[in-house]
Amino acid sequence: MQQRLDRLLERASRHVAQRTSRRGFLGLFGAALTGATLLPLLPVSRGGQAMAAEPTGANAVDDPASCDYWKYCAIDGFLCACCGGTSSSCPPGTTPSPITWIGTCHNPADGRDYMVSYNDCCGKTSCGACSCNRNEGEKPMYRLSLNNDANWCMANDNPNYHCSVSVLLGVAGQ
Amino acid sequence: MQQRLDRLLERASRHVAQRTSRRGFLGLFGAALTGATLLPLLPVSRGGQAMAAEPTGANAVDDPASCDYWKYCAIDGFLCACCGGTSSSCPPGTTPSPITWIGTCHNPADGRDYMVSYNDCCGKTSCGACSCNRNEGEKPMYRLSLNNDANWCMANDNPNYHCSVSVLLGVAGQ
Amino acid sequence: MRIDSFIRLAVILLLAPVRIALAAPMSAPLPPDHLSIAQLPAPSPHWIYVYDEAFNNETDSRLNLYDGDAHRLLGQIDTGYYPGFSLSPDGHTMAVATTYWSRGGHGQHTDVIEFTDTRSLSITGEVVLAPTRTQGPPTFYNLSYSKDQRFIYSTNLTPAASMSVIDVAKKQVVADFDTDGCVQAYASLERRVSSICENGKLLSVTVDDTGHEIARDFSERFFDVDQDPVFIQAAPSTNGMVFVSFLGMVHAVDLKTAQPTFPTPWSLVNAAQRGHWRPGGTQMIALHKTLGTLYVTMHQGGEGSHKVGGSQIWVFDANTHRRIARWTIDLAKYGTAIAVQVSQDEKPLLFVSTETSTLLTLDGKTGRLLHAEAKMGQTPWYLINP
Amino acid sequence: MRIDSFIRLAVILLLAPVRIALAAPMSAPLPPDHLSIAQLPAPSPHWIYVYDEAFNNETDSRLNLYDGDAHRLLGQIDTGYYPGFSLSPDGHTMAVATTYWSRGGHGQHTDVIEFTDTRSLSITGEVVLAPTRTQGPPTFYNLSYSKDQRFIYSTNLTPAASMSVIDVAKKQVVADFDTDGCVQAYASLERRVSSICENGKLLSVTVDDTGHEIARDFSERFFDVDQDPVFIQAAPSTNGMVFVSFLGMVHAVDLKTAQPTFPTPWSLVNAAQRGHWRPGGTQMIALHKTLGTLYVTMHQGGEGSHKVGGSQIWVFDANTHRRIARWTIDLAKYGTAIAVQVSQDEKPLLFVSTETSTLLTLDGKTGRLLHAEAKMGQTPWYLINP
Repeated sequence: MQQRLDRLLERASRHVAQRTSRRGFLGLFGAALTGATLLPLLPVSRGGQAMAAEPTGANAVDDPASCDYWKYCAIDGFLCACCGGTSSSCPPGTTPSPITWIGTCHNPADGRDYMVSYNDCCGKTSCGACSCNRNEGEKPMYRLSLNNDANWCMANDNPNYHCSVSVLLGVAGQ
Repeated sequence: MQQRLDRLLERASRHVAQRTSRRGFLGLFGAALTGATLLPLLPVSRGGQAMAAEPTGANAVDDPASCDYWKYCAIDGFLCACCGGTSSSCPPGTTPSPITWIGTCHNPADGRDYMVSYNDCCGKTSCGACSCNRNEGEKPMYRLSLNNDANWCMANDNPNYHCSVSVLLGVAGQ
Repeated sequence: MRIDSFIRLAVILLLAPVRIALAAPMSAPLPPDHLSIAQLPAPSPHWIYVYDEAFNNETDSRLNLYDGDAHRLLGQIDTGYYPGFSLSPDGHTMAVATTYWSRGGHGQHTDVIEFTDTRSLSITGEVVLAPTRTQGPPTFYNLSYSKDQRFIYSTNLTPAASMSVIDVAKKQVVADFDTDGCVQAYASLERRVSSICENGKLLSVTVDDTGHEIARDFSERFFDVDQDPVFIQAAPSTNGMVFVSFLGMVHAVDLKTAQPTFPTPWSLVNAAQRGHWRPGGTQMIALHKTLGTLYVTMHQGGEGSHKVGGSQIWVFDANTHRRIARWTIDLAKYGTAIAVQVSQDEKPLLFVSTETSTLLTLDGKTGRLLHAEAKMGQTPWYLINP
Repeated sequence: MRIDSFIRLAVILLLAPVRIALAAPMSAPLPPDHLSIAQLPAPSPHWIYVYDEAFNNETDSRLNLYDGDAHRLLGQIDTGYYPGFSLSPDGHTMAVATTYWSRGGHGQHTDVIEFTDTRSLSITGEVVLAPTRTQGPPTFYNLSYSKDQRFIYSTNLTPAASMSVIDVAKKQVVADFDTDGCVQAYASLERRVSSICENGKLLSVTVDDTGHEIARDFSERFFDVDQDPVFIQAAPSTNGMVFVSFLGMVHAVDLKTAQPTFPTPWSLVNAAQRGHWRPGGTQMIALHKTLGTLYVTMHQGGEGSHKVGGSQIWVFDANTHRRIARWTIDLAKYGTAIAVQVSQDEKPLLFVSTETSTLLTLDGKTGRLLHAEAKMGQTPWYLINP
């Protein structure tokens, strides 16, 4: 299965690379750069939102089953951590999307900003648990790689959306 | 369309008549007799339920968009009167079921008991409005003609359940 | 049965003297009901299609047709999974582009446009598409009839963006063209369709009698994607479209001209409000085309809050750019306003759907709340005029 | 980026001294995550399948697999429309009989049994049925594996009642037989299946190695359909099944004998309670087979209230017929108890789903509330042990 995932991700990256120049689609790595250009706006607003979120639970920012979890700053959908998966694994019987949207989230534990890939998990109908919609740095669908409204299961064999995971890619801007 | 309905009802009645003796399925007219044997139990319990229902609205018993409407004493599902139909008509674009379950309801306005046929309206997904479950005289699925759990769209070209109507057949026991 | 009737009568006499007094025991029995299928009444501008994404059961989305005067549902169009929708210019057909599976939510999937007669709510036909249809947020521009009603432009996203052209009479796909990463389908003139691009421009493609591309042009850049992007949820205007940005700038687009032109943008907010009061939700603006009244769902929030629904509806004269009114949503009762639409007649109704799945009907001129309809599905994210 | 980092650090230092004190700014960055697919942990008797009818979106029903110890969802099996379900005797396969359409909820419909591997929650195969499958209330007996796991009995209702026999290895329908109007499929012995009839009897049919009927017999009449019918939602016991009636009589059925036999019925209620306290809901009884503990959702109500959920759970020793306990449901918090199931281990958990879609986990011996899981779908009407 892991082999298959790797192949899917590789295929997706190649696909993105082929098309980036022509139609301006910013994929996995293109989005990292785009995210970087947004950083000047982020510290103040992010700080404001983090404080607003605190009343919902002191440890919510560290709880993958909470919408306030720090890695979820641009997620939109059902949290796979509430659906039989974890913050970065899909529930049994579902398949991760090879294409993703990207966020840049601040980790309060080490003070760093991280690039996060939000993959959808696909192949079963809506999980329905832990609906979560956060939109830090999220953009409308014409900037697709930063958009969380599109069904990112669109390129899967089965494009049925089940839930979403957050996958840490690395420190932003490095 | 009316011709088609008549044909469907006729076909269903014949179908029932053919099978009644063998497998004990009590259809449209069989159920009328069965309902009659239940009457001795009904006045007290029905009176009790009517009084319990009164707080929900003085005119609810006369309002086809209310679950307390007198004709709905054995209905189970979404009220078509809330879905674009009326108490006895299906919403646009749906098709009534030719087979039904039967109830016997007391009309407080004239003091009479009436036989009521509950038809499902079929062909679109769940209406979702005015969910209503009343079970006066309702029986488990082995007494099918008095059962409101079965999908009565089962014999339609499209067995997708949308909502339910109540159709007055006549005074009970006559 | 006779004895039984006596017992029942006795019980009624003993327990329920009021009921028996109201009743007419010797009256004729009620006649049998006649089982039938309801017909839609004559169309009214005060009808509204409420799109319910049914987010917890997303394969079962639907359009609920609701009568804003009678305050009742008129019927339902099943719309499958992540649909696009477009109403034919003559108003008689609702085209729904959607995805179905051979086994509910698994097995083989098929993308298809289904045509529903808006006078009977029955499906009259379909066109099967390549399985590349855009599955995005609900807007009225994932799919679009050409203005002459001859074609339908159907957007694709794989994630490459393209458009398929469907011949309405032939009920078949007749052409496809790439859209250079631009999304949505805003129809104008007879045979032109525009899309919105990552570079802040519109791409406009014109097709010929066979549906094939004969011209394409990029407009000037009319907004800044990085600093203040516009929502794709635009409102149609007399001359084209109106977009609003995350920070509350109004970008009108004139599509009656040979190339799209852009009147000077104006702001919904003053300097003090900018960045603090923002439009937000799933359908944040509605425009009354002839009266020129613009309604916007507004909330207080910062960066990243652009999907938060409105605590207020701000009302503007789109011609003078002046704010006419601010109407407050009862948040405790209904939650925030996520979608807004206005009827296009002279006595407009403003429809507002909320995060608690309530559909509010307001007087479009005074803001008076006329009706609150609870339980309009799970997630009523978009509102469409009939 | 450097300048930017300094600004951010400054903001953090100024505004959030607590956060920076907790942080280790010179620590190594977090490593990248590894995207994967979760595996199910080792099976536990404390798992439970929660059937969600999704009544407002009935084409999208599902089984949610829930861990009663960890208090979390483990995964989901999509079950389509009005499904039947049966777990293979070895526990490795959940068979789901359901209906799908070529176009969501319209177009051609197909009845099918799908097989899901309970260790991976992936579908491993299917058998297409005639489009006559029972679409009734959710019970564990619309579909039933034969005890030797060679066949599946699949009930039909058109409204004529019959049964289809599916060869599990061949994955095909091998036989059909009429059931004389009797419904449900209670498997017993190696190859016998019983149904419950309008005359108050059981019809038992035995099939041969090819799945064809070789014998049928009606039992004696064991309940009175007119005066006090039994619910079809029965609980499996060591020797057969336990049924409960509308008025609270317990009818055990011994299916280990050559013909079904019926121990003397006993009552859940005393004379004063009879007719006033009743079982009710969508799954009103659960039985711990080895401990012999019977749990019943009970409410106060009259004729016609048999689908009202329980305000209390009554607990009985099914061997001595004595009531052991009454546990009250917090109606203000959870609403009535509509379905109940008990794990079959020595430290049983009692699962209770409520009309507000909450799944309660109780200690099966003491009734102590261990956990309340809100939002278990729309309409969690039935609970199945793994």
